[in-house]
This record gives sequence, C-alpha cells and structure tokens, in this order.
Amino acid sequence: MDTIISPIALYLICVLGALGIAAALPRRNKALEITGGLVFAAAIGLAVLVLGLNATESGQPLPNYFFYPFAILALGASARMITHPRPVYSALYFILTIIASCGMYLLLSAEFMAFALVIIYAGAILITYLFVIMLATQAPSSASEQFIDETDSVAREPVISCVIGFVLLAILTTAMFRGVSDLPTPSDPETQMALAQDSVLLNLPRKVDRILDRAGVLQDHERVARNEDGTAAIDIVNRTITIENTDLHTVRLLDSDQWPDKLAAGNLDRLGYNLMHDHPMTIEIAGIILLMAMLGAVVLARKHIELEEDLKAAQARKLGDSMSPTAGTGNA
Amino acid sequence: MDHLLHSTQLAQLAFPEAVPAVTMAHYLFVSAAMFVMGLVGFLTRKNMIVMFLCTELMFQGAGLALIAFGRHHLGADGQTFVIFVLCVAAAEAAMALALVVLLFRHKETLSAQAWKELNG
Amino acid sequence: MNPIWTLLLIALPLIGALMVAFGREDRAYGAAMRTMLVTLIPAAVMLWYFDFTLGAVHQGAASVKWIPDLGIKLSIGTDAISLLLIVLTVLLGPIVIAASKTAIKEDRRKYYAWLLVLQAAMVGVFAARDLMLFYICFEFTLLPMFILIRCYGSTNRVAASTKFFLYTFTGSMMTLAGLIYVVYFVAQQTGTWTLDIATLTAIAPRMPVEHQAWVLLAMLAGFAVKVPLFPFHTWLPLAHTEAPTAGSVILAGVLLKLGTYGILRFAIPITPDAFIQYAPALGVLSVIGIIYAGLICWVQEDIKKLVAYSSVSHLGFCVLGLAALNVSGLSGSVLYMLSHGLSTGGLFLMIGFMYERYHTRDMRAVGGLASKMPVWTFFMIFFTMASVGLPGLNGFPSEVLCLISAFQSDASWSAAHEAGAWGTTLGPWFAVFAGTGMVIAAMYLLIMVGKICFGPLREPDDHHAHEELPTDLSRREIWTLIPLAVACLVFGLKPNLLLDAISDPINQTVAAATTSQQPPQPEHHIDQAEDHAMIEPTDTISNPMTEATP
Amino acid sequence: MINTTFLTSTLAMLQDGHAVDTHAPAVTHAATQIAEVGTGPKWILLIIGLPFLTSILCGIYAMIGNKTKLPAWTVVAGSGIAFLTTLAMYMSFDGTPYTVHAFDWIQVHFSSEGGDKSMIANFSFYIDTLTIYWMLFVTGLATLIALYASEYMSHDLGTSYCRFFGAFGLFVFSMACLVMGDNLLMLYLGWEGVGLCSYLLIGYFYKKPEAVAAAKKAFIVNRIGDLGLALGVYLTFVHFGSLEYAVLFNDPTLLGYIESAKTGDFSAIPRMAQWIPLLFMVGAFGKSAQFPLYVWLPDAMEGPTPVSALIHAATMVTAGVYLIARTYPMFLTSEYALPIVAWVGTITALLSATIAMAQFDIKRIMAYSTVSQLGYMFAGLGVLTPTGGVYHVLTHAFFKALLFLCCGAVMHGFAGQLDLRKLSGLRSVKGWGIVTLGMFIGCINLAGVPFTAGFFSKDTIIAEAFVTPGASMIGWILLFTAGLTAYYTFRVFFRVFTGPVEYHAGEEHHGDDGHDFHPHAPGWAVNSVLLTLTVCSIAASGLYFVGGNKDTHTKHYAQTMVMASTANYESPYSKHAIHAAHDSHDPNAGAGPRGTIDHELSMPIIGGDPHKVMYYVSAVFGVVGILLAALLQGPKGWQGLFIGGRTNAAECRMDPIARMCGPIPKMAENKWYVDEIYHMILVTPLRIISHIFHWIDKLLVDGLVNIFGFLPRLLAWILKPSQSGVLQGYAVSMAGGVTILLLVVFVIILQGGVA
Repeated sequence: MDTIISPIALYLICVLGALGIAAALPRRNKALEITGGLVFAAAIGLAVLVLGLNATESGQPLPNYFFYPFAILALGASARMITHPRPVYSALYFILTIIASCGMYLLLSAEFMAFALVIIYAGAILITYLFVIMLATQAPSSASEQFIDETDSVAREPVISCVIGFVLLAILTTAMFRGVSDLPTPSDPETQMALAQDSVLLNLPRKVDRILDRAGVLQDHERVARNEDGTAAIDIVNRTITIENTDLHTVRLLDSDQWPDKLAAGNLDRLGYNLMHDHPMTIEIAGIILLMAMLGAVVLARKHIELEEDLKAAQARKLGDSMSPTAGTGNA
Repeated sequence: MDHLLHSTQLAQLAFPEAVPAVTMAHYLFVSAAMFVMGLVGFLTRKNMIVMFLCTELMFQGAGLALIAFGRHHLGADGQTFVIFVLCVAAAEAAMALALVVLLFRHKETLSAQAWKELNG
Repeated sequence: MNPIWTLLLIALPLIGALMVAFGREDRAYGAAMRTMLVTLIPAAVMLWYFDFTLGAVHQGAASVKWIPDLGIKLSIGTDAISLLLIVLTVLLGPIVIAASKTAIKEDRRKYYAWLLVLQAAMVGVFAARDLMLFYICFEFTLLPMFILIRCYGSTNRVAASTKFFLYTFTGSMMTLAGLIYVVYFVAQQTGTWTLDIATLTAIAPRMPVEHQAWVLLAMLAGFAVKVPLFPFHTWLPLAHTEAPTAGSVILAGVLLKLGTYGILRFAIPITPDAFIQYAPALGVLSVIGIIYAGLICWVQEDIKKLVAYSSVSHLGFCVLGLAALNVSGLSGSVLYMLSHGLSTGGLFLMIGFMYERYHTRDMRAVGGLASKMPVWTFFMIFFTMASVGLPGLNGFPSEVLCLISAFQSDASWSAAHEAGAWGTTLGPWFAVFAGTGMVIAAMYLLIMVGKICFGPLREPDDHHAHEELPTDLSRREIWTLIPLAVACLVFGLKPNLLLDAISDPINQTVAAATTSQQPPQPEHHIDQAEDHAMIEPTDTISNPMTEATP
Repeated sequence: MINTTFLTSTLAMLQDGHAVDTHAPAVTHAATQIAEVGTGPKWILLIIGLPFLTSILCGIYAMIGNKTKLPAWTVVAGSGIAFLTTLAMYMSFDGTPYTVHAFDWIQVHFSSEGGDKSMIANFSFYIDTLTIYWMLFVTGLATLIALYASEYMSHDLGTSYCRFFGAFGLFVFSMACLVMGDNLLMLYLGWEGVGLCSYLLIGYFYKKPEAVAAAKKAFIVNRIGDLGLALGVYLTFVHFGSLEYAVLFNDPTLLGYIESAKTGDFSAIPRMAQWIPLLFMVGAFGKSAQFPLYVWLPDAMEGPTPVSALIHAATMVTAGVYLIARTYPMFLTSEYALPIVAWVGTITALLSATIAMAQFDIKRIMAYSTVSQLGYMFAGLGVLTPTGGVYHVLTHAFFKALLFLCCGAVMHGFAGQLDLRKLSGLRSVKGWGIVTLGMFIGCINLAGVPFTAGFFSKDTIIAEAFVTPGASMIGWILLFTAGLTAYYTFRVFFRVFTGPVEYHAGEEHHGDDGHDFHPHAPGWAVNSVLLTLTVCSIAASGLYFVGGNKDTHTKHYAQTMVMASTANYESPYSKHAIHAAHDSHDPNAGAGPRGTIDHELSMPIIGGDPHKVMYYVSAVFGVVGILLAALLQGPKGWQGLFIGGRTNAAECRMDPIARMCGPIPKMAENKWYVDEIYHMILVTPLRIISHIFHWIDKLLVDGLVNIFGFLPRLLAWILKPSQSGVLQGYAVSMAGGVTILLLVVFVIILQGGVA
C-alpha cells in the first residue's frame, strides 16, 4: 500500500482548504468570508469522505468513530479561530480546538494528557490570553460598537500565506501517508504485551505490593520479591509473581491464574515513570524555562514610569504638602 | 460511547493493541492540518495576540502528532514530550504576553505591522 | 643571540599597553614613553649581539608548536633585514609618543595603548618566521591604525579610516588566498603541513610558472595596496591626511614598508619565475606612480596630502628596485625602506608640529614661517632635502642604487655584458623616467618649502598662540627630531653601515630568485634547501617527485 | 707618498693622435698601467674639512645668538687656510695625480657569475693639475669674497649673518667636493651641494617672494640638469663598471673607444657609451646656465651680491665646464656631444649678449654677460680646446667677480639702486675711485681689449673655432658676440661711472631716509678686496705668457695645467699638431673626430693662421664695440675724444635708435620672452597635466575604488526591500523557504534520487 489516499484527492483537499481559508480570512468583503467557510467545510467533508472510503477500501479498520466528530470539530474550530476578526472569539475557538483535541487524546489512550491539556491550556493559558486581550484592546468607541480595528479586520497577504501553508500541508501529508504504512509495528502480540506492560511494573515494586495487597494476595510480612537490582521479581510474559516473606525469608511463586486483574501499569504510571526515569534532565530544563519565563514576564510587563524632573518635583512638593498639616487643611 | 469507554479502558489496560496505519494517517492528517492552520494564521493575522494563539495552535498540531506516534509505539515518550510542549507553551504565553503588553504600551496598537524598525 | 630579546620587543609594548590601558589617564603619556624607551634596550642588545657576518641566517630564533596538525608554529627570528626594520620601528616608537604629548588631549589611555599594541604587531611582522604569525601580525597592524585614525583623526576621519581598513584588508585577503595555496602546494610536495617561511620559500618555486603567476598576483594584491603601488594608492593620501601625527609617521615609516617587505620576503622568493616575468609590469607601474604622484603633489594645497603623495612617488623607487631583481636594486630598495621612514617620518613630524600651532594644513593659509620659526624651518629644509635625495643625506644612496639597478637590469647596457647577475627585467628607460621623479620631487618639495617657510608671513585669521607650546619648536620637539636628523645624516654619509649588513641576505635572495627551478630537478632542490640551511627535516623532501604524485 | 706614474704614459698617448699611432695598440698598453694610484697626505683634507667646520661653527653661532662679525671672520679664516692648503698642495705636487681617502661612503658588492664586483664611491679626493687649478681660484676667490661680504652683509648682523656665512662655508665645502672628489658620485654630491647652497643663498632674503621664486627656479632648473648628470653617472657605472676617476680613465674599454673616436670612427663605439657624454652635457648645461636651461641664472641675482659674484659668476657656474673638462675623454667618444656643446655654447653666448644689451639693471647685465661668457667656455670645449675653455674660466672668474663686487659696492652704496638710468658719473663721487678702477679693469677684460686676460682667453677659443672643420660659423658668431660684449660692457661703464654726477637712491634704506640721501662709499674690506681682484685680473693676462712647458709642448700656464690632467686633449687640427704631423710625415696628420684635413686651416676671408690673426680681428671687434658704446652711451665731450652727448643719467643717443628698431629692444629687454615661452610650453601644460592627474586620481582611480566599494552597497540596496522589518514578512519568507526546501527534497525522494 503506497498511499493511504489518492494524491489527487489529497491535493484537491489541500487546494480547497487553501481556497477556503484564503477566502475566509478576515477581509472587507464579508460575503467572501462565508463562501470561504463553505469551501473549507467542503474540504473537510471531502477529507473525511476520502479518508474513510479509502481506508475502507484498503481493508484496514477505521479509527474509532468518535474520531470523526472530534477531528471535524478541531479543524473547524481552528479554522474559525484563525479567521475570526475578534481576538476574543479566536481565543474561545481555540479552547474549542483544544477540547476537541482532548477528545482525540482520549481516543489515543492519553487520558492524563487530555485532562492536563484542558486544565492547563483551556484553564490557565487561554485565560491569560483573554486577560491580555482585554487589557490590550482599546475600548470600542461609543459611535460604533461593532467597530473592529483594521489590524483584526483585514488579514495580511492571505493568498501567499495560504499557498505556502497548504503546499506545506500537501507535502507533509503526502510524505506522512507514504511513510505511515512503513512505520515499524510491534507485530508479535507477546512482544506487544511486554512492550505495553513494559518493565514499568518491575520498576515499581511498591506499587505491585500495594495492588497485590489490595487484591488480597499478600499475607502478613509478605511482599513481592526484589531482584538484586531492586526491581520486582515479576515475570510479565508468563505472568508469575515471586513473593517473599520478609520475616521468614521464604519465597513462594504466584501462578499466572492468581495474577490480579488490577496489576497493570496504567497510563499515568507509565508517563510518570517515563518522565522521571528517562527525562529527568528535561524536567529540570523545563523548570528553569518556566522560572525564567516568569521572571521575564515580571520584568517585561513592569511599567516604567519616567517622570520629568519638574513633574517629580511637583509630586514631591505635593507629597510634602500633604504631610504638613497646614497644607492638608488648605487642600481640604 | 462504547468505543470511547473501551479506549479508556484500553488505556488502563496498557495498550493491548497497536494502532493500524490508516488510523495513524487520520490522526496525522488532523495534526498536520492544525499545524498548517496555525501557520497560516500566524502569517496572516496582524494582531499579535492572535498570532501567539496561532503558535499555540501549531503546538497543538505537533502535540497531537506526538501523542499519536506515542500511541503507535506503545510508549509514553510522546506524552512526555507533550508535557514539555505544554511547558514551552506556557512559558511562551507568559513571555509573549508580557511582551505584547509592553509593545502595546509603546505603540497603543496590537498590530505587528507597527513594528518595523528593523526595515532595511 | 637569545630569542628572549626579540620576545621582549613584542611583549614589552603589550605589557605597556595593558599598563597604560588600566592606568590613570594623566599618567598614560609617561607610561607609554617609558615603555617605548625600555624597548630600546632589547633592540640595542639585539644590534650588539647580532652577527652581521652571518646576515642571512635567522638569529635569535625560537619556535613553539602552536597548531601542530597544520604545522603552524609560533616561530620568531631575525636576519639582518628584519633586524634593521625592527630597529627602525623601535626607534620611531618613542618619537611618535613624544610627538603626541600635546597633540592628544583626550582619551589618552586608549591612544597610547593602541600605539603600543601597534608597535608590538609591527615588530611581530618583521620577526615572524612562520607564515601564520606573519599574517596575523600583518593584519593586526590594521586595527590599531584604524582606531588611531578613526578616533584621533581630523575632520574626514571616518571615511579615511574606513577606506584604509577595507582597502588594505581586501588586498590582504587575496594575499592570504595566495599564501594558502603556496602552503597547500608545499604540503603536497613534502607530505607534511608546514608554514615555516624558509621551507615554503625553498620549495614553492617548484610551482609551475602559470600557478606562480596567480600566486604572485594574489600576493601583490595585498602588498601593492600596502606599498602603495600606483593604481592602488588612493587610500594613502586620505589616511595620511586624516591620521594624527603619530599615525602618519608610523604609516609612512613602517606600515608602508610592510608591503615592500612582503614583496621582498614572499613575492620574490616564492614565485621567482613569475616575478621575473611580471617585473616589467611592476616596473612600469612604479614608474607611472613616481611621475604621476609627483605631478599630483605639485597641485596640492594641503601640505600633508602633498607629503602623502610624495610617499607614493618615493615608494615607486622602492618597488622599482625590487622589480630590477638584482643586488643593487634590492639593496637600494631595503635602504629606501629605512631611509624613507626616517625622512618622510621627519616631514610628517614637522607638519604635525606646525599643525598643532596653526590648526590648518592649507598652504594658502600658512606660510613664511621662517621668520617666526627658524628652528622649525631648519629641520623642515633638512628633511625636505633628505627627501629630495640630496647626496650626503639618507635618501641619496638608496635612490642611486634603485636607479642604477634599473640600468643594470638590462644587461646589454653593460660593456662586459654580464647577463644573469644583473637581471634582465627592466632597462634604462625605466631609470630615465623614474629619474624624472627626482626633478619632480625637487619641484614639489621646494615649492612646498617655498610656500610654507619662505615669503611674507601668513597666518590663519583666527590664529592665536598655543597655550602649551612656544612659538618655535619646544625642547621636547627638537629632541624628537634630532634622532631622525642624526640618523638621516649618518646613513647618508655611511650607508655602508646598512649596506654591508644587508648584503648577505640580499645576495642570497637574488641568487635564489635568478636561479630558475623550472623544470624541477630534485638534486638541485636539495642543494638549494641545504644552502638555505633553514629547511626542516630534509628527508621529508628528499624525494618530492614521488610524493607529489597523488 | 706620491710614488706612482699614474696616467703619465696614458697622458702622453692621449696628447695627440700621432703619438698613439706610433705605439702598440693602446688598449693593451693601457691595460698594463691600470690603477696605480698614489695616496696623498691627509692634510689635504683640510681643504674639505675647514669650510665644513666653519659652516657648523656658524650654525653654533646662530644658536648661541652671536651678533658680531665672528661668522665672517671664521669663514674668511677657514677659506683662507683652505686656500693656503691648496697652495701648499700645489707646491708639493710633483706631477703625478693621487688620491686622498677620507672615509668609505657607498660600497655595494655584487657576487655575480663573472666574479665579485663592487660599486665603490668613497669619500676620497683626487688631486691632479685640473683639481689644483680649479681649487686655487675657488678657495682664493671664496676668501676674498667672504672678506668682502663681511662688510657687505654687516647690516644683517645676527642670525641672518650666521645663516649667510653658514651657507657660504657649506658652499665652499660642496664646491671642494665637486672639484676634488675622486669619483663621479662625489662630484654629484658636490654638484647637489652647491645647488643647495645656491638655493639657500639666492633665497637669502626669504621674505621677498621674488627671491624665493628665484631660488626655487634655480634649484629646479638645475635639478633637470642634475637628472642628466645622474643618469650619466649611473650609465657610466653600468657601462664601464666603475665610478672612480683613477679606474675609469684607465679603463681599457674607454681607451679603446677614444682611440677609434680620435680617428673619427664612431661606429665601433656602442650607442650606450655615446649616451654618457650627452647626459653629462645636460647636467653641465643646467649648472652652467646654458641655452635651454640658462633661465635661472639672471633670476639668481636676487641673492646678495657676494653670492652672485662667487657662486653665480666665478665658481659654481663653472662646474659644468669642470665636468666636461674632467670627463673630456668620454666626450670624445661621442660623435655628437662636442658639436652640440659647441653650438649650445655659441647660441647661449649670442642670445644672452643680445639680452644683456637691452637690460637696465647692471647686475642683470652682468648676469647675462656671465651666461654669455659661459657660452664661450662651452664653445671652447666644443671646438676641441679644453685649454681655451678652462683658461677662460680662470680669467672670467677674476674679472667677473670683480665686476660683480663693484656692482655690489654700487648697490650697497646707493641703497639698492642698480638701474643705469638712475646712476651717472660715479667716478667723480668721492670715495668711489677704487670701485671705478675695478669696474674699468673688469670691463676691459670682459670687452676683450687687447692684452687683457679676457682678450687672450677668448681669442684662444675663437681661434680654435676657425681651425676646427665645420666650426667657422661658430667662430664668426663668437666674434660678433665679442663685439656685442664690448658694447654692453662699456655701456654700463660709460653710463654709470662717467658723465654728469647724478644718482637716485634705491629702495633699500639702511638708516638713511630717502629725502636726505648720501651714498656711503665702500669701506676698507670692500676696497681691499676690489683692489686685490683688480690686480689679479690684470695679472691673469700674464698667465698667457708664463708657465709653458717645452716637454709637453704647452705654451702657457693654463695649457700646462690642463694637459697634465684628464682633459689633456689638444685638437689635431690646431697648427701645432699639424706641424708635428707634417714633421713626422704622418699620412694621418690632421685627422680627428671631425674628419680629416690635409692642409692648414686658415682664417676665412682674411687668411693666415687663425691663432695669430685672431689677435687683430678680435681686437678690432672689441674696440669697435667700445667705440659704439662711447658714441651711443657716453657722456658729452668726454675728454674731448668722444662725442657721446649724454647730459643726464636717463637719456642717451641710443634711445632714438632703439625707438627706430621697433619692438626688438623691448623684446630683448624682456629676454626674448624665453621665460614666458617656457612657462607657456612647459610649466603651464605640466601644471594642467598635474591638475588633470589630480582629478583623474580623485575621480577615476579613486572612483574605481569607490565603485568597487559601492558594489556591495548596491547589492544591499537591491536586496533591501526584502528586509521589510515586519515580523510576518520574515515569517512568510521562512515558511516559504521551509516549504520550498521540503518540496525540493520531496521531489528528489519521489524521483528516487535519495536511497
């Protein structure tokens, strides 16, 4: 299978998308915006159709059908986000995009990231954006409440940008569609299993202890046996567990049928383990980046008030006057 | 809804099955489209805040691809990187917005076009 | 001779520069002056211990590995020619400092520090025996000079310094390209990378003539700009005019000589066959320069510009001597390098002293100073006469030798017809036309003296007495001039003090250059290499032909 | 000690063609005789050293602010001792030349294939009769004129006085180097040195723009000549391989050339050797103010009069004659050099005599007369009688110095008045007797009145012109010029010294105010010098009768001195040589560089031996000139003999005649506009060229550089709009660039370009 979908259809989608976005970008001609929206919708529809049909033809399973509404929502919202003349709406549409992509994250079994995304992005970052939008936008003049600044109402070089963007999309998708079928897949189910369960559990002996304890497998003074390097003595493939008694120093083997259902490495375990075990330095760097960003934001956003010398003197005099009782009464 | 629940359950059960290529292609298409949309927005919108929003959109596109690939490889690295992307996005938001405020104070406009002191 | 003295000559000014830079502003002059005076000691020691009977051998040589993979070393040593040029440089040091005492009033630390750095770089150029060290020092002379002109020059200094820097730098880049090719070629021949100048000059002449021509052109691009040779001279009047007095003196005294020194040390030995081929062109350019620049001098109103153009004219003689490629020519040329530094340096000092008092260089505004400044006039006439080439002063022997060399260079004019030794590059017509330069030089210099020294007294309208300086030269200024004047007189009456010293290296250079190495003959090369006695391990080049084949 | 027989046999050979022909081939003979040069006693260096020392002393006096006449006495003493030393040198000279080594100067050694060679030019001195002859009058006159100047310059006591005598001493030093140097570079050193001193002394009154201009002109014009000399020197070295006289004039190559030249066969002499005298000649023309280059000398009269007398009349300007006499063997080797010298001398003599006739400034008249007399000397050298030229140098030195000093005395006494229309009858003014006498003696010498020194020396030259084939035209012109000379000389004498007493003060008042002007008569120093020189001028005529040498067939002192030096050449066409040839029945008798004559050349028209006939002919020309002067310029009823009719200073009988001649007198007064013509055809075009070069340099050469410098800027200007400064512009470019790059990569991959 060379391509997932036929290139002609793909390029048609790209062209349509480019036309749609180019037309829908804020401009003086509002009618064109609507047309553009429609064309873009058509492009999305065509994409869904072609992807779905082609996939069906190839005999491979389609993705979870929840994917489609999320995908359409994400793309539509992001299209609206970049085309909406009002920044506030853009931000809101971006929240919509995020929520839609959270759905896709869920479909991709990344539930922690899905909720983290909602919390951090939609909850924190976007709110900051909204604040800044409020802060930095001039109050609309009373004459026309519908007034939109030219900055927002007219896009800059929409055609060339769309051409660049969608040519890039065409290249990316073509490349990805050609390459995605060549991706190495974990073929053997056992290996899949081992990979899936990974050695995470081995490295989390206390978690294993806890789960076994909750499942009632362990008795008093018992715990999962530790290997010499401190990992849990679990055979993942054969699903056996070695348990040792810490008091008596005896060891017993738990069969695979006694394997508790709950004994599995969840997404969060894996993520946390990966983060802490494989990328500790990166965390540090990320922390420093955030710290610096915080400091930078404080420094940048601080208001520099530079007063003229005479103004300063006047302020000082005023201050002095206010402190002296006579002046105070006089002012009062 | 079953499917959704199933996939969550699957997640809990540590990815018993790999993602087929067609599914990957779907996700990748969406991620690329999001990225490109962000790019187009960045190039066309003059409002600095919207431009930064568009960069966030590009982050999202990249994040989706990362998650998808991570799922495909049955590993957690993809998600880890999304965390970092989140970090960078947050840092960028903080800095960029501070900058936007600063710039806005100088020119009383959010238009990126107003800043062309570097023109040749 | 111990290499420590050469090292001291480079190190002391640098240390002095640091002291000046981080010292107090009002002590900058004193510190710089003391440093320059102290550097005279190692120079004197070098002169004392230098064995002039082995003038061609680099003495006081020392070498430290620097970048061994490319064969780059920090390698120093002096032969007679470089020693004399170093002594000239060191001698000019205290003079230019003393000349700056009252002229530079602001930002003295930067000024004196850069002067000292410049001194170190110039000594480095002459002392370097490694191509990389040479080139680095060669280029590094640009920066201090650039700063001196840029920060301490007169009105048009920005344009002048920019043109000075860019022009010479562009030329030097081409030189670098040529030299890199030479290094590459020698590396191919010997199988090892080396930047040792002696090795390069011993082996590089095996290059095919066409390659030599390109390398020569590349080298000349840098050196001719530096000299400056006729069409590449336009930066010089500008730079000279705008530079502070000390800058002009050093520019005329030493920096211009880097070009001729480069031709002598690199262009001739590395590409002898091409040089012989192109020498007539070089001669034509220098003759054109002599006449052309001389005539331009005639119509200058700016006295400093006049002297600057006269430098162009005079250096033409120097290049003519080099182009003649015979013993008298090269001797005359080296002699010219030294004597031009003294006499033109003196002239620039004189103009500087005048400028300090009147703040103008326009000869229409100032004149007839003989009645007001007799001592100044005496020295002015003295240095003018040295510049004109009055016999008995230093300009004369060098001029004679340069012109004779042009005659000699056409062997058919000798009754004995000794071809070969005389060289066959130029001919009597070069000497005749260059000789008109003598007349023109007398013309413009005397007109200059006539305008500035003689006639009724003319002073600028807004002239008022300089608060720090007497009407005529102060004691300090006179003492600044006396060493130069004495040197002019001594070398005019006893040029053999210099000629004997440089005769060994010159004879060797001429012999090496006129003995063609085309086509390559391995045995001959080895002889040549041993003759130089500077070659590094000879076994690496014992069989160049086999190693040359890729 | 002097123990060699340097050159003697060579000299004998060179004396006439006949002697050489009887010998074996001269080349081989001379080759065996090379370079046995004696070394002389070191005290001879006093002649060089003392003047230099006095010069330095004067500098020191200036530094310590001396305000007395000490510098003058120093120089007088220095020059005087130098003169005495010269005399001692003369007395001890035994006929063989020798050298005295002071110190090494320029030595370059070449190790060439043909053995080691050297260029040697030492600071050493070559003493032969020519040197002695020249140094005698140089140092002698220098002493006298220094004494004169001690009074003449006394109004300038102080720094200027020191400056004057410093330069004076330096001049004597340079002149001594010029004359005594033992190689051509030493000669060149002296040559340039006297040029410098001349420059300094002409520009003595440096506040006068004319003086500065004159000084400049003198140096620059001289420098043109110097170029010729320098090139000649270089060529000499390149061709003959030596610069030292002792080696050079013994060089077998040169001797060979001379041999073939003497027979008129110039084809055997290489072209480059023939160039050497032509180049020397240019130098001599410059220094000795000959035709194309004479313009500086009249202007040089801006200097103080003693300077004019010493430098611009007696000594320095004869350096050209010295050069040619010294290198006479080389001049013989060129087919054209001597004829050119003769013709240039003749033209100069005539031209400047005509100019002198129309001048009114007596010092300028003397200047032009100097140029004219130098022309005689050159003509003499050119018509193969170095003796005549050199003899005229001596006589001229005395009487011209005398004339100048008299003019100087007049100038000094009458506050700078030199216009002969404003001076008259000085003979009758009290205290001016000696000046009048000196002037008279000088004038009769210059006019060539019979039995004066000038008469004999001039006759020698003119007579030789008539015996040299093809030169009789030169003879006639010189004769005619002699008449003119007599006229303008006595024009000065009659107008200034005779007639009614009348004088107007000049512009240079020293103490006097213009209203109540009294001429101050010269003091003892001036008078004694004038008297001495008067005596010398008279005595110089005696030299024509004494000092002959039977052994070398010389008839008088000057000839003896010349014949014992490198200039020992006697024309084969002169009577003596022809007779000698006839006696020996030599078929080559009368054969020489100008061709062969088989009979005695006789005086045209008149007939007879020109050497004898010339005494009468030139006397007639001289007397006619004087009579004309008396008639046209003389005072009314002077002694009852002449009826000049001049009753006041300003007008004379010449005036109406001059008016009849139309513009010619005016043109002559304006020097035939030669200066203007030079200015027009040389200076102005050169200056225009210079300006053009200046603009070429500014616009074209520098312009090209600037264009190259501008190219990057142009490129930047073209690319500048792409740098809009707007963030999104850059973003578009970046995104576009990435897209294009990806596209390219992608296309390559699609086409299977990359595995």
